[in-house]
Amino acid sequence: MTVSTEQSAAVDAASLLDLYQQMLLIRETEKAAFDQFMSGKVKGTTHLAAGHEAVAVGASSALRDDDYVFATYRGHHHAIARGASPGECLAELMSKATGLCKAKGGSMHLTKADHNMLGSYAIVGAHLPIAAGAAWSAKLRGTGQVAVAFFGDGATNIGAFHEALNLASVWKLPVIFVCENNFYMEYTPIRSVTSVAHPAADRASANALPAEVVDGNDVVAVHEAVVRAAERARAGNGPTLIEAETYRHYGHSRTDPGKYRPEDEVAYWMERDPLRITRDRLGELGVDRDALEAVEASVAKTVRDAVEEALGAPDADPAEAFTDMWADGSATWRT
Amino acid sequence: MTVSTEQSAAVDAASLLDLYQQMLLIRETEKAAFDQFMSGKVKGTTHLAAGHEAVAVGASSALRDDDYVFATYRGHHHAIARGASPGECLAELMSKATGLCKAKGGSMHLTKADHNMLGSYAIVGAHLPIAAGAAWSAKLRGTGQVAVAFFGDGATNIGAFHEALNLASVWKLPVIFVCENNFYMEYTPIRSVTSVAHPAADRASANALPAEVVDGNDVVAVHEAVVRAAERARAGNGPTLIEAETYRHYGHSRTDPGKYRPEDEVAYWMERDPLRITRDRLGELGVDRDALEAVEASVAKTVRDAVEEALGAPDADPAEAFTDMWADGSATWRT
Amino acid sequence: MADLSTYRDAVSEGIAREMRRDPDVVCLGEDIGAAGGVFKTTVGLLDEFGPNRVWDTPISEQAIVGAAMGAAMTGLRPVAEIMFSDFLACCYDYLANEIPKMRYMTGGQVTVPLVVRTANGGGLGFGAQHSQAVENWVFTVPGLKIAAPSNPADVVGMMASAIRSDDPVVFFEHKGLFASKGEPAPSDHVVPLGEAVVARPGSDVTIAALASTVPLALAAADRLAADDISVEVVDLRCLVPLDARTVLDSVGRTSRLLVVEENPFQGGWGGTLVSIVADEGFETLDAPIRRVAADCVPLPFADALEDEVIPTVDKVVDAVRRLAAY
Amino acid sequence: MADLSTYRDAVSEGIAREMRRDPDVVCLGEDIGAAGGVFKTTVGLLDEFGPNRVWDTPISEQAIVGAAMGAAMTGLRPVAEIMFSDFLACCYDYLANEIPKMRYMTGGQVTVPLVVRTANGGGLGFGAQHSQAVENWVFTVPGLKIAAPSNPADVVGMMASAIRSDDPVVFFEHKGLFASKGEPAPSDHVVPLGEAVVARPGSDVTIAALASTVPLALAAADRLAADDISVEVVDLRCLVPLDARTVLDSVGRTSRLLVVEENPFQGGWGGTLVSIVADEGFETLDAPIRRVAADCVPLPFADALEDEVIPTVDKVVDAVRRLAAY
Ligand SMILES: Cc1ncc(C[n+]2csc(CCOP(=O)(O)OP(=O)(O)O)c2C)c(N)n1
Ligand SMILES: Cc1ncc(C[n+]2csc(CCOP(=O)(O)OP(=O)(O)O)c2C)c(N)n1
Ligand SMILES: [Mg+2]
Ligand SMILES: [Mg+2]
Repeated sequence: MTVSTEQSAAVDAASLLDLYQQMLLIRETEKAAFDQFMSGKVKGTTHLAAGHEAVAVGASSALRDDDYVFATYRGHHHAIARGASPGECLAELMSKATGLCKAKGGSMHLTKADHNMLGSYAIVGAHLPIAAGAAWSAKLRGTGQVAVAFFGDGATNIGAFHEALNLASVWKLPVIFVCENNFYMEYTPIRSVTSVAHPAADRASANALPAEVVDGNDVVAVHEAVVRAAERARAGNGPTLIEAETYRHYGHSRTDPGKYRPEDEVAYWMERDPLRITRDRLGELGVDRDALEAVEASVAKTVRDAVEEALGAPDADPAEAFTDMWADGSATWRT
Repeated sequence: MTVSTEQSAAVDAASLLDLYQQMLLIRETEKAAFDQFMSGKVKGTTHLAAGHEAVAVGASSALRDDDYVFATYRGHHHAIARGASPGECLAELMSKATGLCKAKGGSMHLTKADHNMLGSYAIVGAHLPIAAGAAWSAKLRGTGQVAVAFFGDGATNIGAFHEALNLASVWKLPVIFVCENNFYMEYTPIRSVTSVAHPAADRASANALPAEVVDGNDVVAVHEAVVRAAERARAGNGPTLIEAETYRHYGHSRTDPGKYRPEDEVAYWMERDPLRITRDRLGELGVDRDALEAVEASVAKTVRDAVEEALGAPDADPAEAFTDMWADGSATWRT
Repeated sequence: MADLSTYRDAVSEGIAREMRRDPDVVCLGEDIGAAGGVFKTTVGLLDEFGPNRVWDTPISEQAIVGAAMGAAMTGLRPVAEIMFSDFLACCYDYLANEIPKMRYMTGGQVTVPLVVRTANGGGLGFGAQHSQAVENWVFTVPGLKIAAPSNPADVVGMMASAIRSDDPVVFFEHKGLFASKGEPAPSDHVVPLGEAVVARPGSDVTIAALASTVPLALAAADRLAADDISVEVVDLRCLVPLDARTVLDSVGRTSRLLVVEENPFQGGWGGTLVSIVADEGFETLDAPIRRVAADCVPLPFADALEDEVIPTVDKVVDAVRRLAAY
Repeated sequence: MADLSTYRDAVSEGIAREMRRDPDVVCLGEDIGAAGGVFKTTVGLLDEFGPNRVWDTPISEQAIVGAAMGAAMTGLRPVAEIMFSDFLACCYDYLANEIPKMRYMTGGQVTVPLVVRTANGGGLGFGAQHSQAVENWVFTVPGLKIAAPSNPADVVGMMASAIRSDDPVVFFEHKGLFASKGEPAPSDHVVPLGEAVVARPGSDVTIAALASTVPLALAAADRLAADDISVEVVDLRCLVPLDARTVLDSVGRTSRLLVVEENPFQGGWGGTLVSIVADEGFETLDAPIRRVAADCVPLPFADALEDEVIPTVDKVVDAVRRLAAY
């Protein structure tokens, strides 16, 4: 396992500003999702990714458009980073007919298949073998595609994680396992139930995967790690494991205030907000306030419009409950 | 992971002769089981452990009588090493009322609970968390007992293996994981489906377990490794993983001739038959032919008598099919 | 009259009572300690009983239930929590192949006195992987006792029986009932497993219900009373042991049976119950036997869609009306 | 007349035919390659199609079925083998929570065209963990098609439909039937999923059977013919889609139904079928509906004990006699 300390290399202002805009779009969408949950427009539950933006945007920007992405129930950032619009995401949360999944999936299952964002999975760790299978398929079809599975620190203690890593390694599959280590499961710190310090990276050698621990709040560092991993994968050299250290700004889900996290710890990480880090670097690169404010204004408008769009959309049609179980569109199981 | 190369230390002739006798008892019982299978007296299937004797006897002789043992469907050697008689084992295989499990378990499920040999499990890897649970119980009850789980190389690629190792490590449980690496699953070599060279030992560091690779055909080497592990466990220092390299003399099960194994490989391992190795060492220790022959004669008689006893025992009573599902002895599920 | 208790609080109360009387009772599960459980059903246990009896686990369902099994085989009475019942699928080998078979296949050498508690059922908009009523999953496997209480007092009383049981018990706590209130359990309250109860007597139609569908059936019975249809509601309480006798006796009086179950129609437990009545109660029947169960699709996220799929009071009222008119 | 084919050979023949017509069909599983499968049901596939289409896997049931799912979502048609159906419990999350829900919960964005093949059932003395008939486990979950052929020609024809299906299919091959012989499948033989067949016409009693219980029912029908009891045997072939219509029509003629199933009575699929007939076929019934299923205990090792538990010709004959005499 290598811990990449190297300052993330130079990146030009224009592309960094673009990454910043994408991260900001996610942040503002998550804020909107939280507000709508509070106002009762979003039912069920949500797991917001505010704080994790650099992982999604850094990784996504390192991938080909046709690469496969698999996310968890905490997956809004990955859906948006792969091109889902804030409007169709929010509509899904608000049980609207225009939702990404026609309001049949909900917050935990955002999916944008036409962009090869192949789903958000709510059984911890279950998608890791599935992502390996997509990579196996890409290998067999010779497409050069890579599959990326994003998962949490808590997923590293479940059996499917081990099975997926071994299969990916022994079959040399073009898959990248990206752990978003935010140091907590739901309310319990990962270190209290895990035998090693780096829950993901310290497990890689057991299945002969190269591993990197990266600053998950540094969008450029994540981007570069994924570029390296994708190169290995496309060159036929098999899977890579990346552990990106980050932090969630909201609680685990719904209205959880996250009181189980020490204040100083929270403060430390708020200091290291990925948006702030990127803004600072943009400053160093000579991007002035006006440019930033222009971006911020346009993102704010996009999300405002998205909320309006979602609120105004028609509710999901109850009849949809009986469609699309089978490939023929029906849900008939007997004569 | 350490590979213990050190010549196994001196052991006195008397105790080594005793270990030899136990191994021979297992070998002869397995031969009898095979003959009875061939003659149609044993139904279903058997997975014989001939070749693995040194693992069972070496480990068992390092344990306290009240320590817990969990084995696999290939478990005759562990049942006998923990004090099950060849007669009650063979009776079980022959569907007799006097069988260890009243003929309700069969070859794959030999259990001798009054000796804390807590079962043979036929779902690969499933017993590893169970053994961890027995160790957890011993720790909570403060008994100083250790739990030992024996499993095959193939079990190291299943999720339960990873979950058990993490839990045992993080809870510092007094459990010893002993892999009987015989280099094959059923008919497929373990190396062809495993990402690392030592399927068990190379996985230990992922959960911060100390690991040793030992010569599984050297009964003294196994004994000493388990002594060290048991000391660690009883001292409250947690689990240990031991990978004992060995080889099966029969095929995987039933009448499998094992043709998928190269002849020279088989020859190499037959040279290293644990009984032969022990006999040679006994010679070096000055034990003469007569002493050996005396042991061999008594074991032969024991097993001959066991076969007679089993053949002569009454068949299992069909009414037993409806007993002992519930603790009250009944099998009633409704009014 | 004592204050009402919530179903949610009854869970921790029921566990605490048993932990007080028996030091061998230990709890393990995800976030059950300091956090008091994600459904707040283990609040106070860590404080009262300490870290040696209340263990937070990693996200390792196989290790949780497997370890509970090993501990149960060696002198403890573990109470394992699987956070959402949907996740029983992640440790199903233990529920299907290990725990229920251990005693039988060892010829009675070993007992496995454990409880697997889990939050079951839908109606909260948690979507396809966090809303299922899966009591039918474990009902397919002989060797497990299956408890599913419908009210706070039964939660306490059945928890006592489950933890004291020398047989393995899967204990379903219904998510939709956590906030519901009822009479608190008297001290030393014990409800034996396998005894159904007539929750409301009636003469025209028998409804057999379990857990969440009991309040549903009672609400329907109220509405139907208005049009002079008298409904008898049987709360099964357990699927194993299954108190078929109480249902057969009730149908003997009403000659009409409706089974209301939250699990899907295909493979739902109601099928087994109906098959018993269609055989042993055949001569008492004056009408077809009907089932109101979840439709055979995954559970959709949107409330309006989920209501289409799971049993509702309207669906029960309609089904009873048609049966009574038959 | 062509030579008879074994059920065992029909499995590899059925897979090979589809692999020839569609290069996207790939196989994975434990010991399926060089070894040709532990039941010898994949013999010849590695030789004919090579290592890029026939993959030996580690003992990782979750990875096997999970990888098959990912491959199915991205353009392939994987055929995954789970060696013994008991081991479906080790990957049950994929069968219960992932595969059957993916299409529905994405609003139809994704299809999962895969087949999970597995050796099912008992009668061979393999004991509690290697003998179960577990078709009821997957029957509890909407979203899976379930095929369980009873003869070699159906194995080939239903395998063709299963592999060509754009929906996930669990394909049960019965261990007890592998050595059985029957007419070989004609070329291009395709049996649609969800069409039951009357395997033997009769007028007194209908037996609904599946896989291993079809030959059992036919043998019983032969014996009963001797005492002038005319039995109609319906081979369901699939549990999903369930061809209830064919059973209802048959009961319409015979007015008596016996369901013979190898899975346990509690939670067995027969309960669901009975509940359909006890509702929609109620008026056609002249006798109680009965089920011959496995008793509700784990499967014991000894043959004499196992025969006590699982359906036998004697038990079927006896049950039909009592129904006919009712
Ligand atoms: C198999 C399984 N067990 C438990 C849960 C309940 N659960 C949902 S999220 C979560 C915490 C996961 O933590 P982590 O993997 O670190 O992801 P994070 O939420 O921190 O992003 C748990 C325990 C689940 N969804 N699946
Ligand atoms: C979960 C599971 N998958 C597959 C099997 C079928 N099976 C029985 S033994 C075996 C090979 C196990 O190999 P290994 O662990 O090396 O043990 P060995 O037989 O060599 O002692 C397999 C695949 C099983 N019993 N359980
Ligand atoms: Mg986390
Ligand atoms: Mg092996």
